[in-house]
Amino acid sequence: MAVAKTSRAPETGLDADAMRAMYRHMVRARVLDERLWVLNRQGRAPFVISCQGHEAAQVGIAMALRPGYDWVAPYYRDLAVTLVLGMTPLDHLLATLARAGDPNSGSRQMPAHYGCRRLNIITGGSAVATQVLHACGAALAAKVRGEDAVALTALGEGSTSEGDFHEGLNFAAVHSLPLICVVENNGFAISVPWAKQSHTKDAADRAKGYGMPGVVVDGGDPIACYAAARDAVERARRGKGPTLIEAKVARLTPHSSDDDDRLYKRREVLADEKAHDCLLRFRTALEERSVLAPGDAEEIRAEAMREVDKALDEAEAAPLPAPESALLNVYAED
Amino acid sequence: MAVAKTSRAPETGLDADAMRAMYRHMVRARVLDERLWVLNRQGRAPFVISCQGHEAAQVGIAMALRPGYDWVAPYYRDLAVTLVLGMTPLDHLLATLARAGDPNSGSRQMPAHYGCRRLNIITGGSAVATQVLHACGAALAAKVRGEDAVALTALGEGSTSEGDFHEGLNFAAVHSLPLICVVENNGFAISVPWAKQSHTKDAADRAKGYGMPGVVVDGGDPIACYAAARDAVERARRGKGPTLIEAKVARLTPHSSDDDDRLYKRREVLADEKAHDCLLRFRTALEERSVLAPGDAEEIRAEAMREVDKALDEAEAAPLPAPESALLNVYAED
Amino acid sequence: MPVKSYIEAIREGMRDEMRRDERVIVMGEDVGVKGGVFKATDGLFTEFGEMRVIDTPLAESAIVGVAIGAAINGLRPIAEIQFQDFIMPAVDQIVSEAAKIRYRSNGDFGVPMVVRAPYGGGVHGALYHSQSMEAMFCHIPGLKVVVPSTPYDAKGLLRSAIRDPDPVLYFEHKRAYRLIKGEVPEEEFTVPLGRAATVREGDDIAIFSYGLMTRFCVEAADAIAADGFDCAVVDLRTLRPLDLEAIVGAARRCGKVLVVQEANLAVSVASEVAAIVAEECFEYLDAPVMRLGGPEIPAVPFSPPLEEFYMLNPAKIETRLRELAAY
Amino acid sequence: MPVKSYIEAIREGMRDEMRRDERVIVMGEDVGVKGGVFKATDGLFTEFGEMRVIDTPLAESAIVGVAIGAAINGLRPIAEIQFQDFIMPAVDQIVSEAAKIRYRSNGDFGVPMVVRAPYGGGVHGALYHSQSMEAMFCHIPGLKVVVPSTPYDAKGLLRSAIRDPDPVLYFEHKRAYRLIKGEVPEEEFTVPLGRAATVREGDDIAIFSYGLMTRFCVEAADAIAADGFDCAVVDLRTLRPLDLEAIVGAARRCGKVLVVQEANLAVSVASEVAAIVAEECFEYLDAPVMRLGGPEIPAVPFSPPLEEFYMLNPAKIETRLRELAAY
Ligand SMILES: Cc1ncc(C[n+]2csc(CCOP(=O)(O)OP(=O)(O)O)c2C)c(N)n1
Ligand SMILES: Cc1ncc(C[n+]2csc(CCOP(=O)(O)OP(=O)(O)O)c2C)c(N)n1
Ligand SMILES: [Mg+2]
Ligand SMILES: [Mg+2]
Repeated sequence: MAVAKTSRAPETGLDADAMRAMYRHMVRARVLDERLWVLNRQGRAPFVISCQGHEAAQVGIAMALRPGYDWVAPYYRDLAVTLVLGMTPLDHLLATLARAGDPNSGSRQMPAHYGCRRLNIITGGSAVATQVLHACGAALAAKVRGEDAVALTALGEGSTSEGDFHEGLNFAAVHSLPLICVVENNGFAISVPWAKQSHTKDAADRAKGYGMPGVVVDGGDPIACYAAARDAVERARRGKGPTLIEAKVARLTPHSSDDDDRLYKRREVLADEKAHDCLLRFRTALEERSVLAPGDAEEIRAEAMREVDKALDEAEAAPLPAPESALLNVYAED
Repeated sequence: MAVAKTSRAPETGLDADAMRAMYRHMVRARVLDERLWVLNRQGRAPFVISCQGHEAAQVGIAMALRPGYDWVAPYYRDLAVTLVLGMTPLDHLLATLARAGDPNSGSRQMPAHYGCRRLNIITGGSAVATQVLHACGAALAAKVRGEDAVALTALGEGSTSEGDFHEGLNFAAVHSLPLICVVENNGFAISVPWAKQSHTKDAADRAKGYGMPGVVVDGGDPIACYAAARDAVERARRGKGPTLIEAKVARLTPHSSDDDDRLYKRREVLADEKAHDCLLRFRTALEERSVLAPGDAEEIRAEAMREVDKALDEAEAAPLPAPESALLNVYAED
Repeated sequence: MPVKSYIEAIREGMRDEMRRDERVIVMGEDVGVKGGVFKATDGLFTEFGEMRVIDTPLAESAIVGVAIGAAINGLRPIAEIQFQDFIMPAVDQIVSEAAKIRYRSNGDFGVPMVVRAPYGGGVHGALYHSQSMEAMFCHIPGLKVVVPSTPYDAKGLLRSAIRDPDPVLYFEHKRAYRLIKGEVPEEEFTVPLGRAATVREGDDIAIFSYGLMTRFCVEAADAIAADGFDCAVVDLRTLRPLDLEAIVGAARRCGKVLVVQEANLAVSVASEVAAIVAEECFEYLDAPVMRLGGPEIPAVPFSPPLEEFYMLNPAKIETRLRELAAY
Repeated sequence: MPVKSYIEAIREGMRDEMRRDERVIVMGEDVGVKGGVFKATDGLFTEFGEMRVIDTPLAESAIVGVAIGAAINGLRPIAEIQFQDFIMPAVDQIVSEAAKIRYRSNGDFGVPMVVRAPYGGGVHGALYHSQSMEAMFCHIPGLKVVVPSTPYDAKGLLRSAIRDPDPVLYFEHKRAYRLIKGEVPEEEFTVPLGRAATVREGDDIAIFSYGLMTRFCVEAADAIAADGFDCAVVDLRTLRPLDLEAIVGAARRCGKVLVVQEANLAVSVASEVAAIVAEECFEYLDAPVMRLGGPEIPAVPFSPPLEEFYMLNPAKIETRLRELAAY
């Protein structure tokens, strides 16, 4: 396919291949995420928490990183981040089905508690915002050793109310750490809306309290997210310190498979969010720019479906952990 | 004494009596504080932590409150705040000499851990910044009951790095609580300078992260401090929410009687701070405005000395607590 | 008497106290419109409005710290921590502040506050939605710690906790919420703090437990009763302060003691009960004081075989009882 | 062998490890130019510079949380908490994160970090500069907890802690800093974690203790030796994991046991030691397992009569030993 001039995102230099890769990652994440819900409704997966509506932000931002070199402390919605970095649908299906081979935690943790040594994805727990400090520490270590690796962490807008968020961003600013903190603002912390979380307009306003740049970006536009992250990463690599990026995103599902969002989220709001689904938006944009030819999108989706089907078969065939293995890895074993 | 026009602080409406009262409180605090150091050097007081250099800010701000109606959660330097509200040198000498009658804590706590039920001065512990949340809670209770009482809390600039500061200010802003948070910025947290505490110019910049006003005020000028506090108190009483006030002050002593500041604070800096001692500044200003006549300042100081002398005699004659009384008041006694 | 679930009893306990005393407020994450992630506060927002049922920002130290300040200024806050696992950011406010405020003010200030939190495993909640972290708080003078095991106690203890002048941590087993049902009178009643309850009489072995495990202990005791062993089951109910008299009485009477808890054993409530028995009942003991609890691993893992491995059940308790009976 | 104070041994332990391994860094409040409020890090800033001796903002959760992240990314951080009392804001990072990271990643990530903090009373430090809060952490699987009682152990245990692949809480008695002196070899040595030490031999009563109290126990044991009672004093040194073999061995040999600690007793290390003895040594015991600790009050009060009332001393220990000896 000849790449027309318009097919290069001008502000970023991203070429058509890169944009197609972006779209492919978004679709993979969405298809996998949808499958997790099917498993949940079938009673095969006790718990699902989604990235749906966050894919554009996650993919755009993650593509600004060097996988396995930079450090990432993600949160439970960051499925698409992990896929961009190199984790696979199989990895996460093993976790969802609680199989021994789950590389995140050996199925000790609930699904969506990401971690991967090989890819420098720092294991996360459930307590929100704690990972911000771990990312600061990873950034500090890189700085102490004189490397130019950066650390990226992500959390929801509600989680910015926690003390650890404050302590981490302040620490990073004071010590000029190579940190990128991404706030994925979907407007709700379970049922609590942003207006009950903060008296500021934007989550990015929090950055002002730390003397660091706070950037608001359209989280439905992966290219804008990429650009913002790339700038922040460059800044960080040059030793110029941390950046806060707020991506305005939508939560297209209830908080998790345990939640019923009808109680607190108006249906029109959700309908509007669905009408502006980032996948639709990006597909349309890429088709308009002829980065995607007619039929490409369907093929990408079909390919993702095949990948997930295959992974699911493999995951289902994989063994559960042995009961007594629960005793292992409390301390380093010698 | 005829009160000349110039003797009324124009922006505040404070009359000459009020300004003299301000000066008197500042002097009482200073004289008492100096006496505590003497006791320490004599081996009669194991621990002293000072308000010296903070008096103007503390007195100005505290005078904007209604004692016994508003709530105050002070910190260990707020000796002058407590005096304005109605505590006495005797109260604090009883604490310093660890006497049973200490109204702050019955000498269970170190000196400078202020508390007074009668005056709504909420008992403070040693962990910094925790009191910010207590003040929020007191403010919330007033709001729930529909009273127009406000809550004021104070802390050092270093303590704004704690998570509780963040959580408290954010909570107060979201719930539009009648809170005034005073940051007494003396440039150091023990040995750590502001530049290692925050990447912002001012501590008041922290307010931007909460969508609340952040006011910087010359902490050496009690009238400016009064004006800032009065505005914040009015705002709070009208239900308009919290304000952060940063008072730029000087720490004229080492951190505490256990500290040696020569290691980390340049002597020229200290000399300069002493040259601009808020007591000198305010005395000069009041004398220039003829609010203080020649000799007044000496008389005020002498009066404070007499008050402290008398209180010290009384405190020394007071009994220590009975050993087994250590067992009391763990839980409410029925 | 109407039969209620454990969570209904808790909800009604809050509701009734809020009707009775307008100083009582509820605050926490998602406690308002949503009615809590477990629905413990369902209906309270509608009945009492947003001034008394407060959705807080996502910040546990603030939830507890603000509740402390509100309690000092005359309210009776019930602070909900969404899962007990997430109480950790509030430990400073609980341990350094709430627990010490009366003491440090020599009695001038008190903190009449309840902190409610669901604890416990067996619900596929994995490491951070399954923990039993009561031990850390039971060490702390100035706190009271309550764990009910029946709907009756849940309501009665909660009402006492709300009326108590001191800070009470009130931990609810999340698996008990809908599993455990029982009779709860319509009339007002309370259950006193600091008193254990003998929920099964017996003279051969004294079993001490609390929360959901109490129920499992009764089932295990019933199972071995067929073989002629008569176990007393004492539900501790309040873990701080412990009911010394009840513990010492039952241990002396039976001469054999098993302490059962869901949490891991090291430096735990079971340790304390065993230590009390070892100190106070020496001449009455016919066997070692035995403890049964979770393994020494950081928390309950997710995968079903691992979770089952962690969790106690009546069969595991029965095995231990038989060992002790045979001693 | 040169004689060093307890704090010198700690300082040299850090210094020697920093010389040996450039991954070791120190971070905390005032640890830099000032060298720490107790001077434990004195000289390190000058020798190793601000990249390895880091004055942090005043935020304990950050101190520990950043140390965790740095440890994950290859450093060996020593995080100083200025007073153990102020570790509470970091409890979430310690208990929910550091302790569980190896487990939750199924062994893929580890946290080789030491958290140092001065604990203990007797220095007019009052409620918040005197606490002994080790019990809360000793409950937690995934943590190691160390409390040295001599300069030799202080240095040797600290070096082991720094080299340990898992998070170690290292608590230093602040009154011991200058009070306790002892021989410390110039050559490199370590003291293994997880091993108690018998610091006084004896067959009549086994005394278990740790930290400054170990010294007081030895003094008390010496005092009653004149009357023919021979007490063993076992310094636990590592409080998690406890040295079961040493505890059971000494308790069985002596048949009488006293556990002594500065902290209040409820749900504490003393509870655990007593429970272990009650479970493992039943047939060897000649007397109730006794515990001696601080009273059940929130912390050490300031005023000298109150502080003395709180604190143990050799005389109080001796009284208890005589009771036990007479049993
Ligand atoms: C410390 C802590 N408190 C409470 C919870 C329970 N909880 C899980 S997710 C969540 C809401 C998070 O909202 P937000 O940060 O906006 O992220 P989102 O889920 O919207 O992406 C809450 C309260 C938790 N996991 N950790
Ligand atoms: C939670 C906590 N951590 C550490 C300390 C020890 N400490 C006492 S005062 C202080 C410095 C406070 O500095 P700042 O907030 O600037 O107040 P200042 O003393 O300068 O008025 C420190 C670190 C403490 N009291 N509480
Ligand atoms: Mg959100
Ligand atoms: Mg300061």
